Amino acid sequence: MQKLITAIIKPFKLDDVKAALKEIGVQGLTVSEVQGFGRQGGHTEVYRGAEYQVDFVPKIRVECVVADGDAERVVDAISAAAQTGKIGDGKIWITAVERIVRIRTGELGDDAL
Amino acid sequence: MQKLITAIIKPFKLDDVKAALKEIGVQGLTVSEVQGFGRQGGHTEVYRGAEYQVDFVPKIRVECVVADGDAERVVDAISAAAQTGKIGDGKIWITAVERIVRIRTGELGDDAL
Amino acid sequence: MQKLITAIIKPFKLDDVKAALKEIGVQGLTVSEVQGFGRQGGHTEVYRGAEYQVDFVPKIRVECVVADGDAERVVDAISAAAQTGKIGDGKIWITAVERIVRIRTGELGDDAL
Amino acid sequence: MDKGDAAWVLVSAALVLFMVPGLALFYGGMVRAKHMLNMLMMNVYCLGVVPVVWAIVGYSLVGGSNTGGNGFVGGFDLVGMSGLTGPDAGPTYLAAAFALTFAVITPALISGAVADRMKFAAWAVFVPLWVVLVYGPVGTWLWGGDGWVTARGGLDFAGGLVVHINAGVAALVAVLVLGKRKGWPGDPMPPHNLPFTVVGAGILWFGWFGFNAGSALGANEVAMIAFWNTFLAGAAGMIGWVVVEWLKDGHPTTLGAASGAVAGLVCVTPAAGFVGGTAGLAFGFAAGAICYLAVGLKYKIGYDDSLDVVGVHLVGGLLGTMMLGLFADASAVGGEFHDGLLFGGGTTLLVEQGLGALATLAYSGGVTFVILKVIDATIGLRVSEEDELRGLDLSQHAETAYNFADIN
Amino acid sequence: MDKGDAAWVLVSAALVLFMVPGLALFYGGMVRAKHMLNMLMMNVYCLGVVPVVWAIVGYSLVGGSNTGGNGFVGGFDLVGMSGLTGPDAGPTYLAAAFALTFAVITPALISGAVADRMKFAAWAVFVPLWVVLVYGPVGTWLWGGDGWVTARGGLDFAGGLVVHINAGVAALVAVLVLGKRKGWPGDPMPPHNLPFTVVGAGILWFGWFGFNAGSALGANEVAMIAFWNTFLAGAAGMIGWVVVEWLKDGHPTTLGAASGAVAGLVCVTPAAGFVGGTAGLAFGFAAGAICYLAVGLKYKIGYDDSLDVVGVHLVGGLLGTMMLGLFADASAVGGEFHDGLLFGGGTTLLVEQGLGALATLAYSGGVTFVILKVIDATIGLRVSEEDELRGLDLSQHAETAYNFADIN
Amino acid sequence: MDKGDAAWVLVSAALVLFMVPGLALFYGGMVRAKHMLNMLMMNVYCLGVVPVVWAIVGYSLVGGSNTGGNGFVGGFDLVGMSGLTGPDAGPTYLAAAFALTFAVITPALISGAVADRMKFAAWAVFVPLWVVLVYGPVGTWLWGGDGWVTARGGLDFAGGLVVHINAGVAALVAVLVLGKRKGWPGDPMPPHNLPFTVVGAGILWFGWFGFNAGSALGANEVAMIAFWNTFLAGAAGMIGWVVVEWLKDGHPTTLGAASGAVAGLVCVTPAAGFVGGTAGLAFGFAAGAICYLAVGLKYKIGYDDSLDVVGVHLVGGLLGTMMLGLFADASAVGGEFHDGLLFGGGTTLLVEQGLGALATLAYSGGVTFVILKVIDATIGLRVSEEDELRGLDLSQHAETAYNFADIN
Ligand SMILES: Nc1ncnc2c1ncn2[C@@H]1O[C@H](COP(=O)(O)OP(=O)(O)O)[C@@H](O)[C@H]1O
Ligand SMILES: Nc1ncnc2c1ncn2[C@@H]1O[C@H](COP(=O)(O)OP(=O)(O)O)[C@@H](O)[C@H]1O
Ligand SMILES: Nc1ncnc2c1ncn2[C@@H]1O[C@H](COP(=O)(O)OP(=O)(O)O)[C@@H](O)[C@H]1O
Repeated sequence: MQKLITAIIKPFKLDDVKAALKEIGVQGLTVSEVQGFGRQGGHTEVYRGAEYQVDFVPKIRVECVVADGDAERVVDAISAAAQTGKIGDGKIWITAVERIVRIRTGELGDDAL
Repeated sequence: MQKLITAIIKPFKLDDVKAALKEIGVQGLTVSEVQGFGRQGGHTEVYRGAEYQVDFVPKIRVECVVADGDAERVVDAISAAAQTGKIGDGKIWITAVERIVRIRTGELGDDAL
Repeated sequence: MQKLITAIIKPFKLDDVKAALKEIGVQGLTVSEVQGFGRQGGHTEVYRGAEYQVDFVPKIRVECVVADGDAERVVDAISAAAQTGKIGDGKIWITAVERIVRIRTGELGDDAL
Repeated sequence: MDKGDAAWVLVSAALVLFMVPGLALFYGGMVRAKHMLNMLMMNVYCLGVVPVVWAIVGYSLVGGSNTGGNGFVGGFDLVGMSGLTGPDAGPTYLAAAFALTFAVITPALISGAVADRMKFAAWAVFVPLWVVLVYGPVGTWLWGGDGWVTARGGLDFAGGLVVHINAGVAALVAVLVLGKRKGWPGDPMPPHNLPFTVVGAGILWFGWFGFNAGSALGANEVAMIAFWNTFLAGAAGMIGWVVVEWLKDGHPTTLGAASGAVAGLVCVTPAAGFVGGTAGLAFGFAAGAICYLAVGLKYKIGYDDSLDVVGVHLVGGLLGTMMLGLFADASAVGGEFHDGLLFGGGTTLLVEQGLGALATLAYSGGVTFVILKVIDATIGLRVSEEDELRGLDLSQHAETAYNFADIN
Repeated sequence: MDKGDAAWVLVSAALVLFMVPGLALFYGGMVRAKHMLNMLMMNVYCLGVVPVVWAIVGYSLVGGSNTGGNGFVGGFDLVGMSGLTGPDAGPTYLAAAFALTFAVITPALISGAVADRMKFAAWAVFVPLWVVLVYGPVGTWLWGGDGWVTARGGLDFAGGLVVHINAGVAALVAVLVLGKRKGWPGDPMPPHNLPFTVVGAGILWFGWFGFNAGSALGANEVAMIAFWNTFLAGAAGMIGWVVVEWLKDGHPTTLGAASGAVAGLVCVTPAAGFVGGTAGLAFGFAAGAICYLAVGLKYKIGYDDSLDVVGVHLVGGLLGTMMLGLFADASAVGGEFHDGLLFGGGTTLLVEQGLGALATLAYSGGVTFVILKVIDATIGLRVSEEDELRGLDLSQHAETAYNFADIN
Repeated sequence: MDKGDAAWVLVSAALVLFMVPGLALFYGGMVRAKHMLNMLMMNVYCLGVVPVVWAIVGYSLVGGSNTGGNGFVGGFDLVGMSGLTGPDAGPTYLAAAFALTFAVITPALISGAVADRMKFAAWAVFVPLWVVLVYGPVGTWLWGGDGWVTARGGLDFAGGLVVHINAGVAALVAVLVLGKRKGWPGDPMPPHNLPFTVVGAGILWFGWFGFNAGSALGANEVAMIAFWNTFLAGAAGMIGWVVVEWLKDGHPTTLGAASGAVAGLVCVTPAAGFVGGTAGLAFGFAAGAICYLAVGLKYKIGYDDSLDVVGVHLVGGLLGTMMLGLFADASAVGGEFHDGLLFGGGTTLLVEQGLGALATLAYSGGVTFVILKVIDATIGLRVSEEDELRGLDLSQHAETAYNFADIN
């Protein structure tokens, strides 16, 4: 069994997070651009005098499937690398993966990582 | 334990869904732009006489991690807010979260929400 | 109970994957653009003599919720359609869905698919 | 025709034509992405249909002999460009081409008001009708052989009345007839591509030199002065708008800078060849500040003028037309016309300017209303709610503006 | 040289140069995002290499004294701009610069056909060879001292033969030699940025006034008439294309409007200074409708002309060249040339036009074929399949066009 | 004033104005998306504030009578355009407008260096101060009534000293005072929209014909030669840069092509009307190759010149100014000035060119430093780190450049 680690982080922390994961031996991950809503609050834009409240803040979602035993370590690495201590640093959550396949080879489980 | 609620909704319903979630006390969520394929069907574009069938429809994915006990209420709120009654309103699904961390503070579980 | 199948594939394989899923009766799916990091390696860009290493490769994430019994077949179909045999073909993973709702009708479970 | 004059008018006509894609970008950048192509199309369509109408009948209406000499409606003697033959006809073709560029851009201005909700088929019919029934007559009043406004002493150097008030009031009528966009004013409708808007404004400014200085119809001293005034008014318009919004909203915006420059250029249009010195600054500052305030009116009064054609063109055009009643200065430019109030001419010119403006408001507003009602009753003016939501690009044109994701 | 004439030719040369980035945008908007920069680069590269070639040998080939006076190949007396000194040489420099702009844009037109699959190194070699070996001679036939086509009475005002048929047939040969893009015609290859295409078309139209009216080589009556015809043909081209596609496909498209305008402008190019009245409308309507139909041929016949250079430039150029055999009207413009069939000149001109067209098709097609085969045998013409899939921007230029996501 | 001359100068002034949005796009495409509007705004703001300053005092400083006749500082007799009345003043308005366009674009050039980190309020104050205190005097040295550099025999046709060295050294001082961008040079800062950069370069080139050939102040032979040289140098600049980078980095890039063309145009600016034949190619090739190498210096020396204003404008301007000392050729253009070293004039001109360059470096560098220090001590020059990270568009202008996602 594997775990899927999903982290929502500040965009400018992506490089640090990637480096930290590489360092602890993670070999692959998938990222996407998302918009976050939370305590951090958004900003106001003004167009020809009309104010327009944007509640969403750009974030990056990092997804990484890891072997069961590595999950803890990966969460810690992301957490350390993504932390600024200011509001909006984001979340990391873990869900269980029942099966994983590497498409190229058909390898399953930890071999697919 | 927490639940991850994932909803695929019509883009113009995002504001309503956000408002509905805010009202029932949800403090954070993450959204992303996705393309949906389903019953709704796509559209046809024409460029210099060449027809080009687009099967995908723009959708918004809303992800929200909530405390176990809130999941039901959150699904209902999204459902009510996102419904138009027309084909393509989307889906909501729930998966189990094993662990969640707030990066800023290291808080765990419901405290991280 | 349903399964959520998540596949990370090469963008130009999307059409094939969609066709393969359609063929085996899958009625809906959701796709998004993501960036992958893995064995495949990225590329180098040069701007006014300054080299700039891009580690990420564009990928497509396909998400598909299916009935428990169909999961195997769906994974196989995606796998077959997305395979080129070259590095970077991507992964497919399965997670458990506890509940799924069709927003339009409120239908639950397999009926919501 | 002097070849230096010819060279300048040829260039000016090309410059004004180039304003059309400029306007398309300026407007297009402000709409949401799903309506982008429709906005571009409404503009470029004017470049397609108006020249056809112009060659057949439009130019005759403005440039032909006055029907019955009453100065209200133009003539029909140049219909189909008849009788133009041999090299001597060259200057007439040039005059027709230069005048045509104005007839193209004037209806195009209206597109910004009706953005995001008008059936393209309705627009396709509206433009030629409006050019013939509204633009033609109003053009005759000022620039035809013996136009009644000009005959009374009213002034309009390059189109304060004929272009901006004319298009501006038509825009106001159109948004009242069409109704609001779904969701306005509650839903956010931010611009989707402000760089386009900025470049569009740059192209407009560039072209406006042809518009204003070209209206001197030669590479003469009046052209030089008009060029100078155009430059100053665009600049002061930008500064006026940005300063006021900076004080009021807390930020100097790019959209404000672009809008202010356009407002200043609109305002100096009727006056460009009739004032001297630094008067262009006055027109610009006034327009920048006042048009900024005017665009807020729509929220108070409740008409959905999508891209502020009323606030910028109607208000800016009226402002410039009336300010000319103050600042006109025949000696500064060596012309023969009534001086404005500030230059010892008393209120005569002010009155004539007001009269011309009122007549334009009434005529253009009224006829535009009738045209739109007829179209509404036949073709229908508005797209369905669903089409509006999907976006006009898909529903009207079966196209999408951008495809950044490569999936093959 | 009259200063008014000089002013207009200076401006015209600048306008035609500006068509190159316009063409780059027009084409670039139509390709997929991953090939965007390559498309831009193929165009702007012409602005780099052709002037160098032109100063060294190209201008001499077209503008120099005819070699042996046979009217087939130009001379070598102006190689390296030799002998041009003192202010009297000014007009020659101007003529060289104006002619140069045509030599830049003609090969650039071909880029649209070979889009998305040609090695940049191959293009880099192709362009200077083609300009010297193909453009130079064909230019001499029409515009050199005693070009044989002109000497026989064939007409080409601003480049129907020299520019559009010439580039169009080279484009056809090139796509046949290169082969289809991977996935064509099955895979969708929608335009990635239609606003760019629309603005590009606007810039092209703006510049086309310099192209056509500038070809009168002065601010004279012919320039005025050519300006007028250019205006009408672009407009009617748009309307012609849009009306036909609206009837046939159900929607009036933005891409259709832009394409139709370009088709109309192409078609009137050979004729702009040789017809009068409203003939420009005829050229435009015909081109809009026929080029729209012609772009569909590639699917039937099976050649992958990515952006329809054949459908628009070859077909539009042929159409205009032959229509001139019908519409040429010496008295309308005060010129001395054979009248067309409709103006009492019989079939003489039609025959000469056809002869010039055939010669251009044969010569340009043949030599282009040889050049491409030589390049293919040495450098190789096509990128690898993998490079094609990754996109030519990354594989040829190590760049990406857009980076909208800020990650730092 | 001859009408042909007037036509050309009118057009040229419009063309140079159009360079400002061109420059905005050229630069804007190179910054990251979150700073895009700020880059555009820094440029268009120059179009707003400089004309206002110019009408009030700037033009007098350059175009007025020399104060005390010392050739160092201009006069005050034209303050507020006083005394200009009647049609005879036309040419003065035109001269003021043409000169104004140069005063607008020169400070705009500096914006590329300070990109992504300067408070807009600081820029808003910097520009008018710099125009009055730096541009005014240096302009007087060369182009004022009896400028001391010109009086000694130094040459600057269209702005090698006054525009490019002047802006280039100010840019260098500015980046040293401002400091590096957060993350530079470690973090990747790739261009966000290279198509904009390419189009911007195209607009710049188009406008540069007005800049250089317009500096002949008439549609005369010198204008024709300057046009030709401008064409060749832009082309050779592109080829020079692309060839060197292709050899060195392995790829010919679109950004390189655009940059090389601009470098070539910069380099030929001081020389455009003073050299003939194919000398333009020499200026272009040299600039393309050398400026390419020069932009790498910032990584070695460690100054963060965001968009290479130093590498392109300072280095290119110095190169052209000194090369003119070699290539100036009075007989080629029928002028009266010292010939360059290669044309038998010895080292006299080289020395004068060097002297002018040194004086500009010292004066502009010094005064720019003082202005910036004063602004830093009062308003503050830099945005906060957080504002830099969020992007200048949001923090300075409360706007975002792009909104491609439609959510309603
Ligand atoms: N309950 C949630 N479910 C999903 N995503 C969340 C949730 N709460 C916050 N997020 C994501 O985390 C980001 C940061 O959360 P925020 O409340 O702003 O600050 P912090 O992480 O410091 O608590 C949000 O922008 C959002 O993307
Ligand atoms: N099985 C599925 N797995 C994942 N996403 C799905 C699935 N079925 C539908 N969707 C998503 O839900 C959206 C709406 O589905 P659709 O079948 O069009 O209409 P409805 O929600 O009314 O049944 C789709 O566009 C797609 O994004
Ligand atoms: N552990 C992982 N977690 C999440 N996504 C991964 C993981 N490993 C790889 N991926 C995704 O799969 C893609 C392909 O992986 P890669 O290692 O390049 O090749 P292959 O699939 O052939 O092993 C990556 O670009 C990334 O998007």
